[in-house]
Amino acid sequence: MEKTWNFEEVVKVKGSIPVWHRYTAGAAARSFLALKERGEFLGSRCPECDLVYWPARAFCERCFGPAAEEARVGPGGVLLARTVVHRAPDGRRLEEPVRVGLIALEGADGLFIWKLAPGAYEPGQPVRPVLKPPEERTGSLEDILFFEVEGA
Amino acid sequence: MHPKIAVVGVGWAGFQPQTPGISYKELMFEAATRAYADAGLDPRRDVDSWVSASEDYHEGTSIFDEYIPDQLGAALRPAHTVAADGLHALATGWMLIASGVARVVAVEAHSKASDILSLPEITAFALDPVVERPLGIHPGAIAGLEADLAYSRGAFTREDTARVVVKNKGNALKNPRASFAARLSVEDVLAAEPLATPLTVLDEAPRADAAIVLVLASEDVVKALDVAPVWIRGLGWSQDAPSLETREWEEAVYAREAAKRAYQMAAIKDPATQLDLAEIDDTYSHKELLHMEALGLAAEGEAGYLVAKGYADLDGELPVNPSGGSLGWGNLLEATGLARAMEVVLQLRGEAGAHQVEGCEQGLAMSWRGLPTASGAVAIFGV
Amino acid sequence: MPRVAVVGAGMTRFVRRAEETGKELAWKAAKAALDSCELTLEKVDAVVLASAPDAFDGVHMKGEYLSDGAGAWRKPLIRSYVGGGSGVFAAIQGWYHVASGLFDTVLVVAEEKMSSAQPHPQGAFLTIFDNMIERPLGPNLLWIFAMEMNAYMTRYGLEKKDIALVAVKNKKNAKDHPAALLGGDITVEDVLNSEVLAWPVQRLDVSPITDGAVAIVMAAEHVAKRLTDKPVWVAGVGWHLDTAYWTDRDLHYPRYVEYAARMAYEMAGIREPRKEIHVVEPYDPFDYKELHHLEGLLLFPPGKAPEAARDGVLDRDGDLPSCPSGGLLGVGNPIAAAGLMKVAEIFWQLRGEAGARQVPGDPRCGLAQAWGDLMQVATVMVLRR
Amino acid sequence: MSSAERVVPVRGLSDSEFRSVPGTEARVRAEYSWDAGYAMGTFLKGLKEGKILATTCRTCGRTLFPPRAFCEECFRPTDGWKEVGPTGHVYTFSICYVSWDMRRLAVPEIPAVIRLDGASPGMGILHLLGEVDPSRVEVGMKVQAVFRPPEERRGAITDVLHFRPVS
Repeated sequence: MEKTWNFEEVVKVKGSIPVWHRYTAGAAARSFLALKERGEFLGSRCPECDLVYWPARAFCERCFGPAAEEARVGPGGVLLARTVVHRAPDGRRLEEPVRVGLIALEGADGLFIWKLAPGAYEPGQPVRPVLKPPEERTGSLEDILFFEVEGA
Repeated sequence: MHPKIAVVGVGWAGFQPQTPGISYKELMFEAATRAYADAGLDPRRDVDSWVSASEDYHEGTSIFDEYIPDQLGAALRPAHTVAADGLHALATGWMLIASGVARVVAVEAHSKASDILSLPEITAFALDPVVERPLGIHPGAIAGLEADLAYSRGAFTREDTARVVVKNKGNALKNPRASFAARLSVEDVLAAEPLATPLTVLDEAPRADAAIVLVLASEDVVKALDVAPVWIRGLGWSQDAPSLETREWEEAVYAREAAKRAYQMAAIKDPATQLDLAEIDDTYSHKELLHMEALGLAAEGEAGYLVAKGYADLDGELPVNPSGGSLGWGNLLEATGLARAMEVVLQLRGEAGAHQVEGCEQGLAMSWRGLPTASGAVAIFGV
Repeated sequence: MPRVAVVGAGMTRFVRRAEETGKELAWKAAKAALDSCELTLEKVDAVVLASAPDAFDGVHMKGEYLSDGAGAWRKPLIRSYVGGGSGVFAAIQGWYHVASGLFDTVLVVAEEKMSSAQPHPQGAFLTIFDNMIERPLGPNLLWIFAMEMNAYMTRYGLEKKDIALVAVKNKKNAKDHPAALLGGDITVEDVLNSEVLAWPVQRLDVSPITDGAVAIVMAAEHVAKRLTDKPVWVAGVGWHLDTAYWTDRDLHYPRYVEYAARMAYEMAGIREPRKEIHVVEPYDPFDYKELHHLEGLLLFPPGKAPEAARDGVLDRDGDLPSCPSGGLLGVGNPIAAAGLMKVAEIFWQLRGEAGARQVPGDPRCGLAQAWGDLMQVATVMVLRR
Repeated sequence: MSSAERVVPVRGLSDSEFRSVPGTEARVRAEYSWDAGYAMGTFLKGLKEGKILATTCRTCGRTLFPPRAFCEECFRPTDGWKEVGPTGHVYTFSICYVSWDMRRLAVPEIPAVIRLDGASPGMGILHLLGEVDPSRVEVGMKVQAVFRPPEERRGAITDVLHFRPVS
């Protein structure tokens, strides 16, 4: 069978996956509510492995036991790495690049990636979050506007 | 003692940024036709089982396994897909034969990335919906942070990673399948358009289309065939925490764990001396260096130095990505690992052409499942 | 071939909209399965995972996302995928992981969170159709079932009431299942009077959208014997995938089920399946599918399974109990999890641990089967005590 | 231990709870432009010209429909093209009262598998029936393709509006 040699005659068919989604937060809900209601970073701890997760989790990925104990973390932390992203989520070039940091929140065992305020950053700097005003918070991570250098 | 299982046929199609006028089915058919011809087998008579690697959102079709059988000769046969990399499919094929349920298995993976209009958004759709996606950034940021962390802790330098790009795109000049071959300097890479600092667009493998089929057979079948078998000596796959929060950021743990299993199976104690070549993930330039260390091809903190002094060059002590790697022939999504496996097989057969590594007897293929995962697989081949 | 056993099983309740995330559902089931055989995660060598389309949970590369919930932190994990057939295939995958000699103990997890998909989970099914010549017609998943059911009824001269008995039986059986979403007493008339969705398919012919997870533990013989004095052995496995060109197939008979069954029977040394299999869990997302599958499994001649339903042969205390769990129609249909639930049910039945659902007669051999794609794939596992 | 002890609880939510508990929503842009390829591309272009095309395999002698570039039985490339239809018969059908996202339809749709005259026995295609009273549709009914007017055709399966009974 002959392949198409004429580029003008190439047929393409457009389509999509036209569903959208609603996701429950599960155990992380308590972190989001604490953020919204009290501006707190409330994670959870696995008593077996002594690991503190933020946002909170139902289970410990390592020992598979429950990670149900409440544990307060942050809100400050240390910046481990940073990047300036020059692409929008859809891949287009950004006019104003976005700064993002890899942050070790105080008291948490994992790391957290979030936006950084404009400016120059060096690894090792202490950073702290800036939250939305209480009345604008929705109970999601988006209640955190960005992190900025401590004392800035 | 593990059973002896060999690759007895390879076939490919595509390896272009676009494959216009050819559907994914036709691309698969072309690769499968070549692989069966290479093995001297008739799929309708001689192949017992099929494994294909695919992900729904890369195809734009839910339950994509529906559409794999016909063009592989697998209609009304024991065929299934794995939502995984081609090397996981290869491992699955190995297990099917080792378990005794099949003697000949065809393994397929493909990329029709050029059909996808919204790939960065789809990649970001793999992030945790409540904990990670609200950040709303291009997934390349994860690679940028990882590279920045490596530089700031002194694992290797920005120039070291640029040298990976120069090496791989240079090797690609000798590989007719590599669409992104180029002669570049370190300065060219550093001066390129930024993607997510410190990485530039040249540090990232561009996407491409291809289909790859490998035919595996048990030892008794191999004896009856007129082929030069390449034996699968080791297999391993693993993943670190899927969450960005709790995975290890300084080391490619998935590669280390996968390699540990593969080396044990292949009785490899000192990979850097026992392997003659390695085709390893270089979807981002810094990943090749992290992967070299995790795979034990370089000591911790030495991968950058070794690449700089030519150790991993095509004519170096341990050629790494002599084919040009993904930086040379493209990011093939789920097919990337199988493309690496095919490269190693061709090398061990002595059929790699201009990028042939002289006198090789044992080689490694390694894949990473791409952003945002911490998941990978390793296969060791030998003659 | 080396002997591989199922040594433990656990599952979540099946619910319509789980508050738990998909990871949490997977964790709960996996933990329950490990606890059931007093195993800790560190003793697990590898994990296999099944879950139907990513478009349900709404996560690309769902297998990677779910891996920590499935217990695969720094362990080998592969997610196999054959649509609705995935649940039983996961157990087959667990089998070949162990039978290959590569792993001794494997955790098999199946998860589905269909409720995430909006505006309706059925929307995800639009995208299973051919992207060139079917999706532009706006197809509904019900179309293909309805057309297959019609082809089946037309070929064998069956009536809706012959088929509705299956829905009645399964919902009744599910009353005894602690995980069930939809157990209850309904009548054939209730089915026949329920809302017509896509004739001949009516509301009560169909299993519901469900969230849930199921897990089993599989082990090599030397490990299995240490873990339990009641291992349930995998006697045979089979799977077949038919052509994607489903409109070219005769829909009244599922030949791919027959081929998969023959593969499993040959491995299990079964010559007379109707006599040698004592309890069966055929895939029943729709009531007619159970009958269709019983025929494909060579347990009844083509077109004759409805008679068996009518004569009570398929009842829990009948000669060949079919879906004693309550099946997808009664317990619920979180796609991949529902398939693995069938393997778990056979495991419990053969160990005599099915409680109020226990079939009489001390069954020694059972079969679980799932089905999926465009009426195209069958996965079969034969288990023996 | 009874099986009940291995069933662990989860919390099922009502629809309103489901929408009010903490969580997120996402509408991913998952868009594609699939290469139809040389077999399906030729078929779609044929529709624009009012033709229904099938491919042929010289080895098994079958006329394959929907058309493909390969014969899945013989595992070889197909050899040529043959026009089939526009008449055929209904192999099976449904009368569907709900849309793909489960909304109730005002007018039911009648999807059917139509086996086209000229294709090998058993070869059919999914499409809709039209210009027919749903109660009169039956298996085996002779039908024919109704094309859109030439100026409305786009080289898509929807260039065939539906199949209607042959009068």
